[in-house]
Amino acid sequence: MSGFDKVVHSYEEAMAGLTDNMTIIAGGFGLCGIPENLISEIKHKGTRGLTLVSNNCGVDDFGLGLLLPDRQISKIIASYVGENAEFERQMMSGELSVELTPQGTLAEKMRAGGAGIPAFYTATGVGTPVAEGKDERQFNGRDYILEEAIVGDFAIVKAWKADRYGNLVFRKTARNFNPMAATAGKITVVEVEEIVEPGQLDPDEIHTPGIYVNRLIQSSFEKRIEQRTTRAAGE
Amino acid sequence: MSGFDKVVHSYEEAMAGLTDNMTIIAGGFGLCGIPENLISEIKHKGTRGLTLVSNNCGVDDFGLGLLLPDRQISKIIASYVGENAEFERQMMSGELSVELTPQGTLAEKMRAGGAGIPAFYTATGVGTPVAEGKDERQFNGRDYILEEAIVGDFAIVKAWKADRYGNLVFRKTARNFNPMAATAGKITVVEVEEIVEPGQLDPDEIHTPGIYVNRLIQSSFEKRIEQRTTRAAGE
Amino acid sequence: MALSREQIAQRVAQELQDGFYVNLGIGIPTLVANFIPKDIEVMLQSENGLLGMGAFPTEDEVDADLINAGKQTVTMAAGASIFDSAESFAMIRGGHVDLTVLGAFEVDVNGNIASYMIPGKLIKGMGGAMDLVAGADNIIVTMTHASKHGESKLLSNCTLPLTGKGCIKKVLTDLAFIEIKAGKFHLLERAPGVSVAEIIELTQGELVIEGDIPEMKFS
Amino acid sequence: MALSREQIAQRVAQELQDGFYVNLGIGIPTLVANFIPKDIEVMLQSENGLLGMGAFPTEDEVDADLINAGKQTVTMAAGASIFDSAESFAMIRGGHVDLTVLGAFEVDVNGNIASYMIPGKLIKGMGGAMDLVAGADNIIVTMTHASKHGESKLLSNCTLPLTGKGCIKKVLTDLAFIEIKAGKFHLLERAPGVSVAEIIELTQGELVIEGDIPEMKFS
Repeated sequence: MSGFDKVVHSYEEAMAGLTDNMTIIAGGFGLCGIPENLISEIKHKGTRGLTLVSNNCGVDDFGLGLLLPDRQISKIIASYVGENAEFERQMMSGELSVELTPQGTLAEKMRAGGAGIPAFYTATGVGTPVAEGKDERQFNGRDYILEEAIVGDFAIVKAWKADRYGNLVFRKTARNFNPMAATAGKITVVEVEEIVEPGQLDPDEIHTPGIYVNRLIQSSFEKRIEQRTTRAAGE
Repeated sequence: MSGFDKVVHSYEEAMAGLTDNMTIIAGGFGLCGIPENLISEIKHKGTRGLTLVSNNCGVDDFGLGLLLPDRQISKIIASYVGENAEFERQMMSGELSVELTPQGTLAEKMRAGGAGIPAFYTATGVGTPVAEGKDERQFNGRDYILEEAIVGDFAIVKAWKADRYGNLVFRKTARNFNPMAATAGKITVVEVEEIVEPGQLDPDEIHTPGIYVNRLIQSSFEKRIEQRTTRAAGE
Repeated sequence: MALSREQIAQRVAQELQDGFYVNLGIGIPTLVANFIPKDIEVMLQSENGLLGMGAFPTEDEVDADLINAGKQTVTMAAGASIFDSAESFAMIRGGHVDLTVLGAFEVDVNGNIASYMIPGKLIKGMGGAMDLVAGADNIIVTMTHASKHGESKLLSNCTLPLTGKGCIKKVLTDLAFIEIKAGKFHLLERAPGVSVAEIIELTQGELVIEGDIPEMKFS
Repeated sequence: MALSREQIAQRVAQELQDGFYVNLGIGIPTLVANFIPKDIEVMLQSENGLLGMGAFPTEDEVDADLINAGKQTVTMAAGASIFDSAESFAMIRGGHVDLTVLGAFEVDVNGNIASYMIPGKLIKGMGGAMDLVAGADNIIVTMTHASKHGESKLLSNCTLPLTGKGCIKKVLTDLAFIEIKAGKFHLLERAPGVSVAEIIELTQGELVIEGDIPEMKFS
């Protein structure tokens, strides 16, 4: 018996308990390191009225963009959006509310949410539309604004490898927002390429300790590339 | 030519520029993962009036305790101190000023110092002597106090391995406060057991990127154990 | 009869559940690790930066780079992870640890705890205790019910500087298991052979006794 | 004659120093990487979580898990490190990056920059730009001096929503290299063959001309 075995065997089980109007924090940057199958499950489930917290919102037919056609997202908190036409249409028509948040502030808000820090000061956004309605204060003669933490009902995360206890290792820049997202969900669901036994990952090399992970599922991934840039061999 | 080669070859060079009344942030927990040779160099140098930021202050004849006999420390910011008689004597007589800071708050203050976050809210210390003189504020009905970041003129750090560019890997619980200390020094000096060439450390396994490191020196370490607890073999 | 240190630890261990992440303070709390029920698994968090603390090492296994928050040499269990102290307290402050067990000098009816400082006498510091009591929802305080001189440690108001305010809900002493709710102590269980009268005698803060108070079981 | 995009990048590259950690924004700034002087080394930071960005990959090397902040597939240089986005912006916000180069729609005499939004037209978001301009001490903005319609982008007051306030000190346009100090633009260099008069004509904010203004050199 081990209460630490986080492995589930179906996507239905992975996203059980997700209901309308919840907040979901998603890892990924562009289409890199996104929890693509968990997103598909949300599409399949048809959950609506969602608040999504994610750096981007995918493209028309991949990633979080898949949740747009059925208008499942009512609000998105992101740093850079609009890589697709349907997103722009919904935003312009007011069907979709967008809260633009600087990328570093967004990452830190997720970290703060997981770390029990309700708010922090940052110079990012001072004197810009981002500062509107926020407390301002000086430290050592410089102006800063107060930014509050974000916590999600669910966090959806993509890692490379995990052990059954939910200890996670990310691969290259697919790490991005995933470790912070993992800490900030009341229920954190992680999909990975490979699951190994506890003890097989070097404790010094674990990026996210299993304490943050509630459910773990193994799958395969399309890993679509947004901007395929190459050089000629030998260049 | 590489401006990224951080390696220096003497402890004198490693601590060059340290002068009286500076603030030093030190990694280590108890005697584990402390920059023991850098501390010895500070003792040797005889620098005085120092403000030390470190979780602990060593023992009588090892670690930061070495800086006590010549009264080199005028103030220490720490979470747990007094493992030695001389410390207690200097504190009681007022020769040494002590600012007790909760361990998690101390770690976060160092991180904030390195991350350009001048202050953050935490529930730690609310209603205790730690809250005195600090701003209090409610978020979601709970009380929090405002804690400010710490930055050091120098940070002294002990890592396990490094490449010449200052990318660091720590070993087991000798990691502790070292990664945060590394980010929070205007000049960050790191001593390590082994230096390898750039490219020899897996980029996914680097704990501290070289951008935070100014000087790097290779040495050997005593690694004294404070509480040697063992079980009988086969138990 | 009053519980021994081991019996206190043993009773606390009954509160453990399979899959709990647990932080055990120095002293009696550390002993809890010796009484984890055989049919469950718990993972021990050590706030210097280790999740999945194992047994003490054999002489051959001793590693100066692997210690717990009490600065003792330890080992790692399978599935352990290492992290820095900021991450460790993110875990604690963020409420991710399921149970925290720690000692105290005093506790009061409002859930206040004093555990780190006796002005003029003991001023070594709070270590991680303030973060632990502020971060955890589920805390058990272990301590003797009264001082050697018979002075109660369960008070209407703590007299020593506080470690945390309004954060303690459960106290296990050598005499009783007590819950704190709505500004009062509530007696849940008594040590085998200890009478309710004895507990009342040694509890300075208001103590509610409802119905029959069962003896603790150690089977 | 006005500089080409490549020439702007080439002039910016002259500001690089051996050992600089540099963040290059999307567009012209990205081209700077092609003009790094042979005798120095710089390390490129990509804010999604990579320090030590290398060249584009060959077809065989393409890895969906390795992209830059522009979402392009890239490689890693020797000595590269990977980290999460919170760490990446800790690095940026904490002032550890030596030089940031980024584009803009407008810059004004007070060092304000507008680069992320045209109300009613372009509202895709600021990405990491606000963090970059708030975090760096040393920023070079690259842009065309004026719009296609001849409207100056160097203004007395930015008209678009700001990306950052009072943070820009250097601007390199297709016509001029300009420093911002004490509420004024100061002309440092002009593009080869471009007269001071032309620059004055296309600069709406107050421009200080002191002494002879040298031409940029590209040797």
